[in-house]
Amino acid sequence: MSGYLTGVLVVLAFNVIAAYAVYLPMAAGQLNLGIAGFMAIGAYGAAFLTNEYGWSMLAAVPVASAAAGLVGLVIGFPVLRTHGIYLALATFALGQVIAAVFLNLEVVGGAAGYTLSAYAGPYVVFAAAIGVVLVMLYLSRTRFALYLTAVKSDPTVADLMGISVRGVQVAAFALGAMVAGFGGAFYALHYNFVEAQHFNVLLSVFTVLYVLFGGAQTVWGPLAGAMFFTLAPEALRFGEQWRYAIFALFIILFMAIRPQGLITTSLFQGFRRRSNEASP
Amino acid sequence: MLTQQIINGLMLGAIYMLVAVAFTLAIGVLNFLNFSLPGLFMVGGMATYGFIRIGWPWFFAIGGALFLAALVSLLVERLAYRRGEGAEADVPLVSSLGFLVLLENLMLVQYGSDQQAFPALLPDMNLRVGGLVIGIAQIISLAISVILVAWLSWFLKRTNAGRRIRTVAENRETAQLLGVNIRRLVPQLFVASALLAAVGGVLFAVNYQQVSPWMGEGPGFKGVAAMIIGGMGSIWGSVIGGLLIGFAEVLSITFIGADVVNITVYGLLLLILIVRPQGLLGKPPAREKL
Amino acid sequence: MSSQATSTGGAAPEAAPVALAVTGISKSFAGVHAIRNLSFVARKGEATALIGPNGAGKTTVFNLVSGVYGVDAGAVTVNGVDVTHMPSRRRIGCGIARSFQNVRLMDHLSVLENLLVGQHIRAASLTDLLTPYRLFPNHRWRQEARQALADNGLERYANETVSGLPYGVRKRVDLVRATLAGASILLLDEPAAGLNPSETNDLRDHLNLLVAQGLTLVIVEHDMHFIDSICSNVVVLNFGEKIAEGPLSVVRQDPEVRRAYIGDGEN
Amino acid sequence: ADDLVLGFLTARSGPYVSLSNTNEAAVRMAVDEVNKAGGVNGKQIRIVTFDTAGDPKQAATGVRQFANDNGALAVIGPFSSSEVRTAFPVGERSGIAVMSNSSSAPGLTKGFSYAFRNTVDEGKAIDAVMASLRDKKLPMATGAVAYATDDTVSKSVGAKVAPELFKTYGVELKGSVDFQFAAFDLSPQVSRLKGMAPDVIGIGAPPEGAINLSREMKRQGLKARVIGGTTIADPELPKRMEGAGEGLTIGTTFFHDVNDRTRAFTKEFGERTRAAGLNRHEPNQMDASAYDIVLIYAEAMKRANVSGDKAGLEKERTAIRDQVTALKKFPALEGEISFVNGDSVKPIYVLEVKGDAWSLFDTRKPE
Amino acid sequence: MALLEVSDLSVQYGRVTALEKVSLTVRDGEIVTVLGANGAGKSTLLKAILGAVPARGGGVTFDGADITARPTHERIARGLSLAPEGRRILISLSIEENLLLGAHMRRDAAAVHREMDAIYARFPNLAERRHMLASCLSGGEQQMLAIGRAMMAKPRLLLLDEPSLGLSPLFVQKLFELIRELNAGGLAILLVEQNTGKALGVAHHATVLELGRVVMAGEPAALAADPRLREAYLGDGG
Ligand SMILES: Nc1ncnc2c1ncn2[C@@H]1O[C@H](COP(=O)(O)OP(=O)(O)OP(=O)(O)O)[C@@H](O)[C@H]1O
Ligand SMILES: Nc1ncnc2c1ncn2[C@@H]1O[C@H](COP(=O)(O)OP(=O)(O)OP(=O)(O)O)[C@@H](O)[C@H]1O
Ligand SMILES: CC(C)C[C@H](N)C(=O)O
Ligand SMILES: [Mg+2]
Ligand SMILES: [Mg+2]
Repeated sequence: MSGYLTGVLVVLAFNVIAAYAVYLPMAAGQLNLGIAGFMAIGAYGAAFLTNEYGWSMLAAVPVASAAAGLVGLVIGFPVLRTHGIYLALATFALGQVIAAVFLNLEVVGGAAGYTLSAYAGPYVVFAAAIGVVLVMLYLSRTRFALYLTAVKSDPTVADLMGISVRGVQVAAFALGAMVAGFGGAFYALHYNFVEAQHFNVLLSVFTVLYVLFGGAQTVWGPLAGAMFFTLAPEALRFGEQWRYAIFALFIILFMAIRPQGLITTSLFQGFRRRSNEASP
Repeated sequence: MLTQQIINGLMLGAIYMLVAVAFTLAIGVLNFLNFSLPGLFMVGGMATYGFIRIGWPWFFAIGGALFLAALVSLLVERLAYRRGEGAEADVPLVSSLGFLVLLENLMLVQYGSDQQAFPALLPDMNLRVGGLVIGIAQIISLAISVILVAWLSWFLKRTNAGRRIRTVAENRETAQLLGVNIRRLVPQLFVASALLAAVGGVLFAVNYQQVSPWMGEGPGFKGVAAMIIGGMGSIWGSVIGGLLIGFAEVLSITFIGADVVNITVYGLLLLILIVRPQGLLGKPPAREKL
Repeated sequence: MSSQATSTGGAAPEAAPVALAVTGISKSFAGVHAIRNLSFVARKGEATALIGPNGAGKTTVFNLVSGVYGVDAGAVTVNGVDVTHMPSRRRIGCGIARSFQNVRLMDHLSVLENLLVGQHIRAASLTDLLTPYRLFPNHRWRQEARQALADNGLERYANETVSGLPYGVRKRVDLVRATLAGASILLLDEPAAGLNPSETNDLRDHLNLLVAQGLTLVIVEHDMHFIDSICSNVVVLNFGEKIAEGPLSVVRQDPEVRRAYIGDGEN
Repeated sequence: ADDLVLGFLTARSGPYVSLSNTNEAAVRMAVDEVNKAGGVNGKQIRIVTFDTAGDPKQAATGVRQFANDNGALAVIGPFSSSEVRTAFPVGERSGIAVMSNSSSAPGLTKGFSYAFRNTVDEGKAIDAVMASLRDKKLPMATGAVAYATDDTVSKSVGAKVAPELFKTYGVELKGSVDFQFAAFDLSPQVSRLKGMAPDVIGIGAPPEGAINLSREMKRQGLKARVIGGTTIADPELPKRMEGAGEGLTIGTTFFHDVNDRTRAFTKEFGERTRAAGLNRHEPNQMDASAYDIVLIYAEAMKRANVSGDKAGLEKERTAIRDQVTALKKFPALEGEISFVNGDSVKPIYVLEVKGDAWSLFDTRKPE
Repeated sequence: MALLEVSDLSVQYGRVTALEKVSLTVRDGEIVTVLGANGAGKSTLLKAILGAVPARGGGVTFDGADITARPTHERIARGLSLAPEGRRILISLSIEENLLLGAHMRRDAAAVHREMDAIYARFPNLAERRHMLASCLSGGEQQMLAIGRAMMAKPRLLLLDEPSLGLSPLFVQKLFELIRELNAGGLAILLVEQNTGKALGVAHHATVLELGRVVMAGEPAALAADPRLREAYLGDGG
């Protein structure tokens, strides 16, 4: 594989993982604008454990992503008191606070960032991303995914159906945080360097963008969105200094033409209908 | 020194306040997390700068910038908001963010990534009273914010037009069924909130004598925080929220250090959301009865 | 109270066991007394009607029984279990399910998926939660939901998203969803509203079938013919208080009931 | 492989464009000069560019591309410290030299053998300023520090470098204030500085920080000499401050008016940037550094007898690294350059703001 | 004179045809009722008359003017008003604000307030709670609010979509009295009802829809006697 392609695919892998981290809570109706904060926890966690305690990657990655998930769990309870735009902004604030805390944590380098010696090569990163996609595909076929949508649609009724709304919401939030931490851990291990400034609002917001762009209705949307957002700027390299302006223009026009996102349920329904007709 | 710091906080808060009111119109009223507003704030400042640079008198430059911001906002309405009708609620925010990126990059191509010096419109834009320094632009922005806010809250509560707006905020489809001309009303709201944001940008530029493609992000995000702290949809809440954020920022710089600014400002936001999700003056959203 | 006499007088010696008992419940909203010291029971395998003028508090009773609000005073017992302080989501596990006056289907889900959500209480284990049922076209939960749709003549809507459905269809899906919880007590809030007379007849037959199967129904409804053909016992509310109780034929003669609720147009 | 390929990581988009997009003009200028003079070992140098947009991830991709796909012999750039942090490990693993023209955070090359920076540590730059002030007996009895907390370089200047230098030079440290990298309102900080009334204020910030601080100092009527290092060495800084920063003093590695060579460079640079339609026409230290990196690589390639043959690519890359490491007193545009632990050692020019221009205050050669 | 003239109106939702060439006339001072099973297209017809769903074909004429291409707000300004299916109460506004919203196009503030008082007199449940948020109303009370709000526009043609839904028998009685009264005052009404008997009782003219098509139209008395209709909509065929 060419070096360039490897580099681009690595970025794609991280974007895919991040997109699913956003997708999980979004499926339950939560707009998480603080996903970068959880990535930071995973990244710094993996960096710290491999650096200071000499842990192997195999141990450090699960622990670091579990740590991110745990923080998501603990913070999820109070934060999920809020809904809608309030929740979006609460998570936004949360992301800012987490990043600011790491920025001031001198044990992990503070503003100077933190270098790692352990290294996860491109193929390890690809495997991690594929793993996340497979797990998400699996989850999307279960009742858990059904309940995510139910809770998003009508929490009051879901509750009366016996669904633990809070439980589902917190689970989605914490699982999303865990996936983010997982991606963050590999990010650190692959690039051998983490800095708090990287995990900023724009990273969170752009990740949300991947999902909405790809379409939040189906489990394939985040994948499609992440692919688009990774590959389009590459394809636009010819645009030189206009590269990102063209990119933005394209986003706007695309969403104007197809506001429901790239991949939608009806896209599948057409397909399903056809296959149903085939098998009576 | 503390008095000066309080003045500093008040003045900084005034800028956030104006942005917060702009956001209140867009988010509280239209239920649209409009990420293009920080961009329009920036357009207010950058375009004024650009027009002045090509030799326009400053009042034409400001007028031109406001006009431009309104125009862009109409495009946002057309391409982001209107098209998103019926799709996922979060969808318009994608393209609104697209607008932010586009505006920033267009300015970047035109003027570069550097912060640019915005010319002083007066020889000294400051009042000096017994060793204290007070920015005139900030006083103007404080006054504009308060007046606008008072007027807006009266308007929304007491007039037919205000009720129409609140109907659109709750349910666009119902509004249409009731004969609200949303094709006219919504663009008007977009223009209004764009003008507020752009005026904020102009005042910012005049006051801090600087503009840059990224100038919208800091005040933009803090303006959102101010709006939420005050209570979404509550106009007076935006005022209080703006001031609170301004003070939190200045006081933590004064007594702790700038490293904790994000922790205190956004921590405050987080705390308020957890303790009182509807914000200080906001009402909890009405819930549909079973 | 005269109603007390009628209800005890009407009870046959082999009165069915009590499925739902509401004792002395009260509820006020911001100083407005929506329910005052209300008591009634619904017996197993019978249909009980809850009627009364608009704003009398019928839906509020359902909300209190299903736990949407907590009561200010009094107790609610479901199949012998005191659920007064039980969180709403666990009450369905005691065998009580409900439908909604303003139909509340989950807009992001298809009709079939709405029904699958309705089954939740019977599929609440971790295994059920994580079984990739969608990979098996004939998974039993799906089979069951499809069957329920077929039974109600709704199979052609199975994969539709619910938002575009006509009101009447939504109404029936809501009802089917409530029955799929496998509950022994169903609270139905105006099930016939918005249905035309022939559809109402179908619904009546369906509900009578459920009663015959031993289900307990509590029905809020303004259609007296409908109630007459299903419910053996009627509880009448006005201003949150019980003003009468008994068989419809008796209750509808009550002058207070006529004045407040039925008017003089109906017989 | 008739050409000797050098990879060039630059930022044509993103937060550093204004500082970075002119670097390419300087690089091309150097390449043209070398090629016109017959090239290196009879071969022409060819540049392959990659736009990182200031993004560390893309910087890593760029190095990968240069190493695996383009058959590059060495890499020029990347620009910022953050990009360097991800680019250096890739360069190390790929066995290709990577030399940054701008990153100035302390210790970035530590632990790497293929990592180089043609920049000086901020400590040395500010040390030079202090020494000059002392030599010229300017007031520096008391001092204070102002710095951006969320930027590596700025923070190390504010939290470590400046306070330590103050101690060395016997300046009484009255206190320090900090601000956010993107801060626009420095009124609370200046109000506090006013209370300290220092003779000198050490600044660790990007040029914007220096401008905003000077402006606010003027607004609140605080007079003190602001001193800083290369982070604020922007040729247009005096103009951008619009009279606010009189007396501001910095240490940097390039000044346009040192000798004929720098003047010729400046002239040519101006022409090339105008022709390319860029916004800035005065070279800054990063442009000069990028120019010199080409010359340094050319020299190293010459000494290593590099042929550019694909077969010997790995060996030749390593040979280039070894030659750069060994380079001493190389007569470059910026002055004589040597490498110690991957970082360059070169003269420092102390500049002062006078009117709306920089003036050369002092030149300090490395001991 | 024909106040409303719907001719060959067709409406489609995606691939679903909801209305196909439906024609219908409402004359000045007339009550016309539209009957039909669930999904027959009754609500769609009302929305199409109001322009809230786009027509695929056909036309709508109101008061002599072709309004087929006019936007909803303009049609309402011309004197149409709808109490919609599902009530569509604005829960974040108070009850009084909901009523005022119905009159948002009117400039005669004094008359508006007189009208509001009349509505309060008719619906005492609303009067008691006038300053509370509409979200706290019971189902039937919300229905009253929706009807009251539609009346506030002071229309020339009132469109009612299942107004008796959720109302108690007593109030259904009162509702039909109100309909008669309003009509006696000269107001034309287009009434969609499931309460077929009552609707036929007040109407001057009736139209029956089935799967988006008009299958019967005529005098209410004639329709009420039609065995097909009796079976399908009066529920006493079997
Ligand atoms: N959440 C609430 N907040 C405030 N008031 C409420 C609330 N819920 C119910 N009420 C009030 O309690 C009274 C009873 O309401 P409820 O919905 O139980 O009536 P209902 O008997 O179901 O009437 P309908 O037949 O019209 O549906 C109403 O007057 C209503 O305004
Ligand atoms: N928004 C929509 N999207 C898709 N299909 C729709 C939509 N609204 C209505 N339909 C379809 O159009 C047809 C007519 O619906 P409509 O609501 O007009 O019927 P109706 O006669 O009012 O029924 P009901 O008596 O149940 O209210 C139905 O088949 C329905 O599924
Ligand atoms: C201009 C810059 C921000 C570059 C800076 N000297 C760094 O090391 O990152
Ligand atoms: Mg009710
Ligand atoms: Mg209908």
